[in-house]
Amino acid sequence: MDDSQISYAVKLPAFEGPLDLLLHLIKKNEINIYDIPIALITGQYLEYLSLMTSLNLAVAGEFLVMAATLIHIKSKTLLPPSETDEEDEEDDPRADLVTRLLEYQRFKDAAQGFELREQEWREVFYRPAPHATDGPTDEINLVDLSLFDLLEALRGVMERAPEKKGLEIVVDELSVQDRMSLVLDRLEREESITFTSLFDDDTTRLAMIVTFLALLELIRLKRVRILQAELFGTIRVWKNTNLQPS
Amino acid sequence: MEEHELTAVIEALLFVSGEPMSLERLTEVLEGTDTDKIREALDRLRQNYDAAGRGLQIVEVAGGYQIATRSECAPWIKALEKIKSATRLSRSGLETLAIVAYKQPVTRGEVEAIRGVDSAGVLKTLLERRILKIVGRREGLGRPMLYGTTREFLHYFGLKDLSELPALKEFREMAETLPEHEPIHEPASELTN
Amino acid sequence: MEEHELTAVIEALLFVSGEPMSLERLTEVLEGTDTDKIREALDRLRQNYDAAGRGLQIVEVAGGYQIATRSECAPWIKALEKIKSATRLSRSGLETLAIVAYKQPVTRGEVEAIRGVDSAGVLKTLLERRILKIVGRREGLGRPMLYGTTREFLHYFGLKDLSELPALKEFREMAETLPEHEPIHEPASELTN
Repeated sequence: MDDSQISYAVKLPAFEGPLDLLLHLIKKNEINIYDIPIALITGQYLEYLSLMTSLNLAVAGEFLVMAATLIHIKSKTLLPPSETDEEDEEDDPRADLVTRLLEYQRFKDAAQGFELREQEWREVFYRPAPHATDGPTDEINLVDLSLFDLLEALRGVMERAPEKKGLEIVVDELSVQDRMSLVLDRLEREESITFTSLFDDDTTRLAMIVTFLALLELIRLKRVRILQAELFGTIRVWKNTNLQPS
Repeated sequence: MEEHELTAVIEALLFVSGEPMSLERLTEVLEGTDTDKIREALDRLRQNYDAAGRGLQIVEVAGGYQIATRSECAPWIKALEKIKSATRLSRSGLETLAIVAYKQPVTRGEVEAIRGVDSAGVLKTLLERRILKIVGRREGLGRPMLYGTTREFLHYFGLKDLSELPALKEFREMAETLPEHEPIHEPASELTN
Repeated sequence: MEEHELTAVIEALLFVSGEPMSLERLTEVLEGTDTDKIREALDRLRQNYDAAGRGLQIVEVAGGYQIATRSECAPWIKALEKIKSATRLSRSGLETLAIVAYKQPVTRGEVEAIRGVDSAGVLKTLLERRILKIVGRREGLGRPMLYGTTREFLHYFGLKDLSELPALKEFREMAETLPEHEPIHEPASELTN
């Protein structure tokens, strides 16, 4: 790791998820949410991710999925305008994302309302329910009973039960390191590979995320570069020699 | 603090404390306030509570002050306790209920084998509350009674039928953070286009 | 029962109950008394508690009436070290809660689709705190569990019932609060750096 990167402390704002981060970027750049400059936002978004990676912060899978989505949208916006002159909002590749952002913003606002109420009502106290008889204190009102209580109770009993079965957890063996070597191996054999082909062998979302994480790491280490040779061309991954691809 | 403010704070403190509060303790909590002033406020509070139509009173017991109900209200308080206890379930009741729900039809012996304690009393309570019922008898030695859940049970938990009971495994998965179980946004294929 | 007697009994019942008392519950306990009369008595009681110099109030919360302290007294109550206010919910907790509150009954997948992040852990925490509960299952593939809010939820946020939730802002309204800007034209060269 670069010493220069450790030497200064960066205070990263914490985000609840990719949508939260995107809303932050939109606000910061004073962007009209209905007309998001996707390249600018994608760039800043990826910068943030690589900053997180360089600070050794865990990047949640969702952030990577969103990165892929942004790149995908960006490649679509680069397509030539459709034959019809009228701007059809339905065709805007950003439309889905905008809808999601607005929907998320609504609940973020609602959450703020809840926070205010929480603050207010935390200042109000009730009398602890007295127990008529000296019975057990952890009685629960039937009205408040939920399936969760039932399951918790069952789990408690089962844990105490004489013959208890161990819980088997299958851990998928996927490491970012492995994926990085795989990508580099392929680049030994081929001059460049397409972005999408990286994911050909990934059957699960988790696998895709790991592959994407590996790619980001390779970019950060300047081992590979991602280039789009021409407008609306295929996105390709190149090994980072100092030679320009012809 | 102004007089009526002090009375208010003391009232809130007595209410929330749940046990007698001594003058010393009140002085401690209301640091900076004179003990005499606190005593005066307590007197005022007591007078307020002695007005007609009050169901509560300030009593001086066990070396402290406490809010308590008036004895005239006792019959209704008893009625409330009775209703409340009929709608409450103890920890052991919940455990027993959980076992019956998931293992039904089940005998008392089987419930006790899992819980490791006598469960006759709890089962009886659950029968009385109509959360459980006898669904038949097991063939064989002693033909023990079989317990199962009632419609009331489904109602409490908002279930349409027993098949809606979540599995223990499902419950464990809820806590897992691997984003594997369900695609969160778009199907995987779309991402790689 | 005379008017002031009824008020007194209700006051004592609210004091003893320790949880919100619904009109139905009160009618049940005070058998033979008209619900309308009980409602009137509650109003009188509430007025009495709204007099100056009171540290307590009658609140209507989680489907019932309950005696609670006034927020002005909070600093002193907190000085009684055994009384603690509940731990605040995290940002993700509040977010998740907001979605469930407005969309209920809702599946985990639906919550995650809106939040864009895995929400299993948060949902579990909210279940543990009894702010959310499982209310059933959605028909269809996988029959995922449905989440909803509890009585504790109403209590925690001081809501009488779900109809008291403020209306969600609409898309358009929100878009107006975001700054308008000319579209920025972007070069289409490199994707990273």
